[in-house]
Amino acid sequence: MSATLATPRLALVKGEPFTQMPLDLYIPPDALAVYLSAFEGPLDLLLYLIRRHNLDVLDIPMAEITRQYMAYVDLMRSKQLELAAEYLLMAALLIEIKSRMLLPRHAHLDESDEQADPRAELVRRLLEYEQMKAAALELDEQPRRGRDYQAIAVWHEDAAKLLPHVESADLRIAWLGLLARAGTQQHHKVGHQALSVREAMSHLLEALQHGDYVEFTRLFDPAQGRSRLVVTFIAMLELVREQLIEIAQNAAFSPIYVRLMYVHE
Amino acid sequence: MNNIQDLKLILESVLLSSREPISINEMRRLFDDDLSIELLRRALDELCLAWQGRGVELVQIAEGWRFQTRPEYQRYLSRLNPEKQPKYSRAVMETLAIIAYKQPVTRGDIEEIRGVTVNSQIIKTLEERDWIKVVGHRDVPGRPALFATTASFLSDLNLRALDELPALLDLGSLTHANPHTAELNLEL
Amino acid sequence: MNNIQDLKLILESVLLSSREPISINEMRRLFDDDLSIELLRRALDELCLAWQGRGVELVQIAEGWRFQTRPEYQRYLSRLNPEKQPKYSRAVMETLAIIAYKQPVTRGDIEEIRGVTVNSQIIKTLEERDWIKVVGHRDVPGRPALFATTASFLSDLNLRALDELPALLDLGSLTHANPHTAELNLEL
Repeated sequence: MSATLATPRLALVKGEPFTQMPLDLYIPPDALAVYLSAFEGPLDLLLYLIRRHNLDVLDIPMAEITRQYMAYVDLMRSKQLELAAEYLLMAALLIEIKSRMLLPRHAHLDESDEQADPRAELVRRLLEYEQMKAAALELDEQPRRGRDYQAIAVWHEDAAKLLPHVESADLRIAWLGLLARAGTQQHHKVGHQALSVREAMSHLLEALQHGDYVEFTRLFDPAQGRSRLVVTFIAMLELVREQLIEIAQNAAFSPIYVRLMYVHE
Repeated sequence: MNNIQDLKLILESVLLSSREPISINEMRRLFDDDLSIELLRRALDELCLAWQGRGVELVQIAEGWRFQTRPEYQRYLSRLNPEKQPKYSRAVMETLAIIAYKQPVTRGDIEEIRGVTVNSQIIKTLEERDWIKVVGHRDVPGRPALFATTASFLSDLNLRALDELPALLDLGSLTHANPHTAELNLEL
Repeated sequence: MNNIQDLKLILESVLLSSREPISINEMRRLFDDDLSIELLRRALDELCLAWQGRGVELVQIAEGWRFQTRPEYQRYLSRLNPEKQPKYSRAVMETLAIIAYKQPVTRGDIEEIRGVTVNSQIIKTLEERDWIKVVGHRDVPGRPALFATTASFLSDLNLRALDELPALLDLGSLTHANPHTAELNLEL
């Protein structure tokens, strides 16, 4: 199916010749990014390969699994996907285990038998991870307040009197939550400067609340300093752009007047 | 929903789980079938009756129906560990944050940023707290109200001016630079 | 308070009015008389029975007793308040599972098991939900924080104690093919 994956020379697996790459290893390139992000890391990817191919986790065919694992890693690299360092670390570990398995075993090593299989530690980690992965699925299915049920709280007088406390840091958190959910769809570029413009816009709208024309110069308070004046002016331009206010001047050099747009239609 | 018994069970659960009153119209929207107002009223009347003599009662107030604790039971409540400080829901906090940072904004602006409709209750909560107010109307069809924060919002949050709010400059760039944003999306 | 009927009315009202669970000890403090725990338990048991078959149930969880809606009624509640509940990513849920089952653990422990770095955002998400907290520091260089789950984690998951968590899969059974993990979860 995939020329990049199928190598002419295939491995012996447990003495059986391995003649064909598993078909499901081929991933349409477009789907790759989505597919790979479905893995929670190298352990997850390894587990997937082992379970998908029904391999014996206690007797992992290192050559085969290493080759398949490397195929994924190479794919990730060729697609220039950001490859977490952990994936490369795991690749190195797999290769190391594979080469240690090729070394002849010395008879005197047999006394420390559990050390004898270079795969033991990897197997332990895989199983531990798999156990936690299954536990996470179970936890997710547990009834959860807010998602599956609600706590009851009927109205009472005290509840009405108790007002939630809010600090400015809470607003920051709320905003961060919004940003995170908005993801890449929207850009919220709000900085200090923009903020004071927004504030000045609110002030201007308030000053114009009664609906009458207000003289342009009366909307500026020189006592507030130059930067404030600039901000107020920018705010005024912004309000004009948003068609919230209108500015009028009867003749050149005559006074300029500002009023709310909507009051007079 | 043919059975008034089921209807009562549903209404009771919904009403018990909300501190805010629920209007008949909101109740009707709970069901796929088009329930008659008469049927709903009958179910509510029966519920009222069923709750008589209890410490909690179902009452109708201007904004709708709600369960509330009878005043005689209030004294037990006050003995409860000073009730843990209530919190605003995420919806309220996000709406407040949008109004604070992007003012003046319309409800539509808020909905666009949050991606969900803004419940009237949320606006009302913030208005009643005197933290937001209408400062004008945008000159577009429907002339939607423009919301801004109030002076008492600033003083309650111990701020002298809006620009003392936590700066968003660096936070805003999250959407571009951080490759984990897509991931973040799922984690929150 | 001689009458168990009155006692039940009071407990019901107080429990219905409080969003937070109430412990037996807190309940005892509601009354001037020194009520026996047995009497309280009997009243609570009878209340539980009385609420059977309704959309709301009285349950005992880690932090005490609380009324809550039955999951079957959630679809009506979500229509009333269409706020989307956060769906936690696999990364968040795996981190939570490791903290829940192996607590107390450091971030390093979690990374060791998952084989990837743990994003700070994940920890923050769980802390903000009040599901995990720092319970100490391991006495090794850097004194890393030790995380454990909170009582409100148990309560939110409708559990009384940690030993009510779903049992872990036996490692022995994992050495055989496991349909659970063979499936690639592609929900993104």
